[in-house]
Amino acid sequence: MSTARRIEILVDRPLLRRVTAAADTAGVTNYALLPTLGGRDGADAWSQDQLTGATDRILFTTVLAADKADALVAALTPLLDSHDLLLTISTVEVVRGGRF
Amino acid sequence: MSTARRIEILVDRPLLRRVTAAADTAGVTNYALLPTLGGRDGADAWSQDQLTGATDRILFTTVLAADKADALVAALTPLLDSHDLLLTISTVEVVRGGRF
Amino acid sequence: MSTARRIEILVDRPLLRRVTAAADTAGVTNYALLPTLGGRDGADAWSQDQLTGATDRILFTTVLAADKADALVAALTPLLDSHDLLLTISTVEVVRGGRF
Amino acid sequence: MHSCPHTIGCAVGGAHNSMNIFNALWFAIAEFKIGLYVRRAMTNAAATLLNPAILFFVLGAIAAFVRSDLAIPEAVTKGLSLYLMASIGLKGGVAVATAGLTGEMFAAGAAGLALSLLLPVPAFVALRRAGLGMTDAAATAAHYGSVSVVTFVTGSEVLTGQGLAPAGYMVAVLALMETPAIISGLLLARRATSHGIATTAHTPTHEMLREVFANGSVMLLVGSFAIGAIIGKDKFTSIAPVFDTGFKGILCLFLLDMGLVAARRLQGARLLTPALVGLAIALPLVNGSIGVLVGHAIGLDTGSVAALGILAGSASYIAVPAAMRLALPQADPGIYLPMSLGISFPFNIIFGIAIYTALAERFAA
Amino acid sequence: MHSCPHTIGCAVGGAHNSMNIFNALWFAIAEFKIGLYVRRAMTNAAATLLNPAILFFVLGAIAAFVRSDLAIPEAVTKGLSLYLMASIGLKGGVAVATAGLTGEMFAAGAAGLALSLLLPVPAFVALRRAGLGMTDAAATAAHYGSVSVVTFVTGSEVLTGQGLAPAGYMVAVLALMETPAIISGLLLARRATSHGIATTAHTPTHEMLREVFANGSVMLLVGSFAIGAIIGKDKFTSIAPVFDTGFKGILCLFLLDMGLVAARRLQGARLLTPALVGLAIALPLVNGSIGVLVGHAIGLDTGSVAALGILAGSASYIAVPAAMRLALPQADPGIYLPMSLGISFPFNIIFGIAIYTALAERFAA
Amino acid sequence: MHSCPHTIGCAVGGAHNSMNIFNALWFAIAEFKIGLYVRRAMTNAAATLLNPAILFFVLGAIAAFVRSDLAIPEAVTKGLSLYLMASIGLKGGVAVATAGLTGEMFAAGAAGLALSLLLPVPAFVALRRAGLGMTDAAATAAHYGSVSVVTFVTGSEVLTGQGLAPAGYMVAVLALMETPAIISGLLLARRATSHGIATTAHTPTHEMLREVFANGSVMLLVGSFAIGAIIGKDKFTSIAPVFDTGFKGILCLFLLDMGLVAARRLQGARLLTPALVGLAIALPLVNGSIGVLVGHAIGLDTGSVAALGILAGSASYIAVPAAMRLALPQADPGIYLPMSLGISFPFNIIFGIAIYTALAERFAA
Ligand SMILES: Nc1ncnc2c1ncn2[C@@H]1O[C@H](COP(=O)(O)O)[C@@H](O)[C@H]1O
Ligand SMILES: Nc1ncnc2c1ncn2[C@@H]1O[C@H](COP(=O)(O)O)[C@@H](O)[C@H]1O
Ligand SMILES: Nc1ncnc2c1ncn2[C@@H]1O[C@H](COP(=O)(O)O)[C@@H](O)[C@H]1O
Ligand code: NA
Ligand code: NA
Ligand code: NA
Repeated sequence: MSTARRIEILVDRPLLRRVTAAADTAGVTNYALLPTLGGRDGADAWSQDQLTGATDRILFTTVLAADKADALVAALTPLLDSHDLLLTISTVEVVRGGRF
Repeated sequence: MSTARRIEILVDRPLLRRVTAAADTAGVTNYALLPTLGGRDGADAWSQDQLTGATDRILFTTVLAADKADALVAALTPLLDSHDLLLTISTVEVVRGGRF
Repeated sequence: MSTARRIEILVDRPLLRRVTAAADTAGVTNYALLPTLGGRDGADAWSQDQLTGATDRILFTTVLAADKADALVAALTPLLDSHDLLLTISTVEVVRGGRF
Repeated sequence: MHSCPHTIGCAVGGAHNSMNIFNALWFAIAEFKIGLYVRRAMTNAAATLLNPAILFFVLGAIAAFVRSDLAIPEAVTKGLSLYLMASIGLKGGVAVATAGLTGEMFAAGAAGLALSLLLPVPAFVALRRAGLGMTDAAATAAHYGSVSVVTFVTGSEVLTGQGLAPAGYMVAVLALMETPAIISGLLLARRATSHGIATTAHTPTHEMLREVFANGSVMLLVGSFAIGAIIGKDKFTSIAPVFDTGFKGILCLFLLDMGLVAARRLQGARLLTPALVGLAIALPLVNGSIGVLVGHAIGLDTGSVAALGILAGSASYIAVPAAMRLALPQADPGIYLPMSLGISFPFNIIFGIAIYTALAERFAA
Repeated sequence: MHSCPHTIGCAVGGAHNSMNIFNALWFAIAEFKIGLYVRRAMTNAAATLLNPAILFFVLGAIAAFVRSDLAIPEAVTKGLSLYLMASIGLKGGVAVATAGLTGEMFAAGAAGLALSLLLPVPAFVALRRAGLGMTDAAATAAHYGSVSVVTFVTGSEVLTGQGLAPAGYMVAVLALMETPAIISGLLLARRATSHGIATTAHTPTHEMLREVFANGSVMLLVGSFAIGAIIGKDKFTSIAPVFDTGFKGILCLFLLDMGLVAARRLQGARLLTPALVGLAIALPLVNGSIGVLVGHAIGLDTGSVAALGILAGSASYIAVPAAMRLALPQADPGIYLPMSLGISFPFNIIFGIAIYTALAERFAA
Repeated sequence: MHSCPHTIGCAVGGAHNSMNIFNALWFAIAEFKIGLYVRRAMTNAAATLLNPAILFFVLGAIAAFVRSDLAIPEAVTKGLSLYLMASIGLKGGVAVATAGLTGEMFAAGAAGLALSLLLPVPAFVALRRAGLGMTDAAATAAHYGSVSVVTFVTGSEVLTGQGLAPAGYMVAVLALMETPAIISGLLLARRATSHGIATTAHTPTHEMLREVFANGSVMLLVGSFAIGAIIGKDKFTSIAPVFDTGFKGILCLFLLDMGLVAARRLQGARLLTPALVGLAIALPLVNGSIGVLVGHAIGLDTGSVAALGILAGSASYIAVPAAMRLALPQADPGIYLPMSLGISFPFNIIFGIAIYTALAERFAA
């Protein structure tokens, strides 16, 4: 067993391409995208929205080594600021962590 | 960076309104709802169930400051008891945590 | 409150039955399956894929006591090796943890 | 071709593994023999079983029992069920626009309301005798007071194919019968509570009322019915290719899925005792017979009498389960869903519709 | 039957709670009275309201306002909208293949392009006056320059039902009008930025260009149009049962969902002022009238004039919102979505189509 | 209009970037010239390319190559594919009910079984020569032994349009050919394992057997076929509006999606060498020719000969990939999916169907 970082970002669907591009830049080649049904963000309710695509959000999630995590956060910072996104980091144990 | 709490509750779809109402009560205005495909809960298998709506479950998830987390847990406690729900709390680091 | 382990495995849909069978073996009777929209895994992009079923992945997630967690990891180890899956473990606080 | 009933019999038999299947069969056969209408029911059942929609239902059940990975996406299932409701709502409304308001219509509505409110009571007593606790018995009884849209839809198709199309207003009766049983179920559970045996969750009353009156399927049925009544036969022709001509084909696809759903629900069932399996067949038969009797008593036409029997005999799997999950969380879905969806629903599709129709014809004769 | 407009009026009224509804109504009524075409518009509106598709829209809105749990899965909604686009694209292409290329077609295309590019400018000024910030005003203005596919589709159905089928090439005009307004909106926002008031996100230009030109709905509309033009009338007959005969019925189901979506969007709105509500009705009326004038000026047939009015009067809720979310993240979707989807869209469906048609007929007379 | 083949050529060419496209084209052209049936194939291909369903396939591919955000929800894709299977199953069964059991039917079934079992062997040898490891070669070979439902469906449409409708029992042959190739692929991989080169995952045998025999698409095809055979022509008429009249239109929507899927699969491909690209075209041509030869040898009618060629030439993307993921996890989906879905599938849709048909006609002449 070894430890790794788990990063999650709840991202507007129109911005998804920019988040995955940032992952590319940071050399992050493992991630998973989870769908959401909706939620609230301050005053606004948002929802799964395949029709307009505007209020749909996707949970970008990745498990990666600490140094990669730093690189990803750095690559994403401009986007986090301009589009007001929240990024969370937690530490997890990994079984079969040989790859980290 | 700062730390925050992440709370998750796996909730029956018919109860969802009551969970979000509890979030309102606790002043929690940021949350995301994730769909599930199914699972097991003791003896019962449950599944995504848009037809009857009865066995569908949704993952309510929120990232919030520690004091808000306590308020949310308090607001949810009656529901956790009456409907036998499980609530998990973990600590996460947050980038752009100015809002907490 | 008490603490518990949260285990997550991102599993290819064709392997799902084998993962839930391992859960049965380990006596794990509570788990939830979350859908994914897609992602990347090294060189390969994968996606929600109801048509061929081959590249669809599902997030198996469970919250359980530490000893059960060890049993589940043990039951899953052969599959993790043969099918190159990643398993993450984290520690969470549980409200209404009487059941653990 | 005659192997089909056998096939489904084996398939269903394969499911309640450790349960006493003979017990269940005994109930079925005993009930089946009551009355003089056995032969007609048999003929009807054979005709029913050659209906493509029913055959797709059987195919779905078989696929589930051999643990095939055949699966229809939930979104598609839901979409098809909305289509079916809009379609029968519209057709019912158009029929009423053509026929005008009649006294029969109000009599049928009142009868439906009364059946939905009252049928849970004897069901509750029987379920208690079969060993269920107060809350489980109340929740399950509510299912049998309410109705199954798909059973009604399939029954209408079968009746129409036999020249016994039920009156258009029966769709409104269907909508009326969806939710009153929820109230009865909750009252039964509360009565139990006041005896200190069970506790209902503190669901706000306005939540429950919305669940009951703004229920999605009720809104869609009533709304489409109203639209059908407003636009009438002429304007309906432009949308008839989708809502009328396509109906039987879509029903096939939907029943394929319902076969999968019903059989999988039965496979997961671990809490069903032989007595409960028996009741999941006996309650439809008794309620359906009561429905036929009432329909005959208030003077409906034969098709509508059969339809009221089908409604009374059917058990809800849409409005009621979600309401029970909300208001009676102690009630175990592992009991009421396998009973209503896993046993009573297929029983009604394969045998019940034919039986209630035969009974209605016998009264008419 | 005449209670329908009232019903939706109440329902919509029930939503902007604290907003000054009289203000909004005043706008509507004042505009409504302008000109001599009021009576014709009223007759058209009554006919529109007896259209089953519109009635389903009203049903969806009512269900949302009584907070029913009626819901159509997103995947089904998306599937239906793709079907509608493929269908109108094909039918437009087939019509053009039959009629051949005409000068009118290019004139209409150029007019559509110009309208999409220019209409955001006065809208921007009006929205600024109504109190919106630079970025919100620019983003919202872009919506009103672009078009709503469903409004066009519904309008075509209504026009065809009145013997005023628009020309086939209007589908191409629809596709042309989808995205230029996005560019106008961004230019308006950038001009604002250079004054130091707002900042646009650093979206790479090639991202934006793809958003604009490889937009999914534009590709599908143009592609289906091309396919229709290639295969022509004869080969279309084999797929006509799905893309033509089924169209009106599918439109009913889709508008049921759009009623839910529009009304829910309005319920969540907290940022709308009376002035914005008024503009969400006034902008369609003004833009729609401009569209009719332009269409008349370039010599289109009456149906196509009405269609250009409907296009100009409609507000996007597909291509534009996603582009704005990407390129102008500071613009609040809580403003532009309730305005375009929650108010302008239902207004156009229920009243606008009838008004622009009446205006087009008056010019033709 | 003649620019369409060119368009898709460029689009596909745009994808395998760094691969040697000339190599691939050489293969295609060389094969294409063999035999005297070139001209007929060209005419057929032109006719094929004016088929609306094929044009929608091309549209989907173009949208993917310009990186449009056009997307069809997975649930809808799955729903449409289930519809297509139910529809061809039913129609095949009805045709067999009308024609009765014939010796040809069993000969065709046996031929299909043999082809599915044996075709992976030469494919395995060729793939090894092209540089693939044991496991990848075995997994990929299995795909080419099995069949593509959509290629068959599209081919049937094209053949029917040319007055060469294949016999109804060919649907049963399709179902028979789905899974035996999986067993061949696993045996090839195991033989490799016993030489110590690759290891197969310890998948329980009963898991594999269910994968093979209770496979969802096989169940649905066989089940619908049986239902069609049971109900016969008369009872089919009531569901024909959905399962027959609507078929071609639905196929258009499905192929639009398949164009997107195939092209996106090719775009993501990084592991394809020129030799593999060549094989992804050569294997269909060789297998398809073998299929035609075998069909002719056992004396089938021309349409069925062509259909057997289409089946043999097609490559699975439903039953096999999921089975390989389970049983041969070391095999890289980045090889077998781009080959079968990204190259062979579009090649067959656009050229292969026309070629196998021309070959079948030549033999018949
Ligand atoms: N347990 C997990 N929880 C969340 N994400 C995961 C998990 N396992 C894998 N992933 C995500 O999926 C990506 C690909 O997984 P893998 O191919 O197994 O390395 C990982 O980089 C993570 O982003
Ligand atoms: N990384 C994350 N993981 C889980 N939930 C998240 C994450 N980011 C945001 N959320 C949820 O989405 C809500 C809204 O996000 P935001 O609008 O970015 O604050 C948050 O309050 C969380 O509940
Ligand atoms: N907050 C949560 N986050 C992730 N998974 C959860 C959560 N709550 C419940 N689950 C999963 O769902 C299963 C069933 O939940 P329960 O029936 O409430 O014990 C648990 O064992 C977990 O695997
Ligand atoms: Na009932
Ligand atoms: Na406009
Ligand atoms: Na093959």
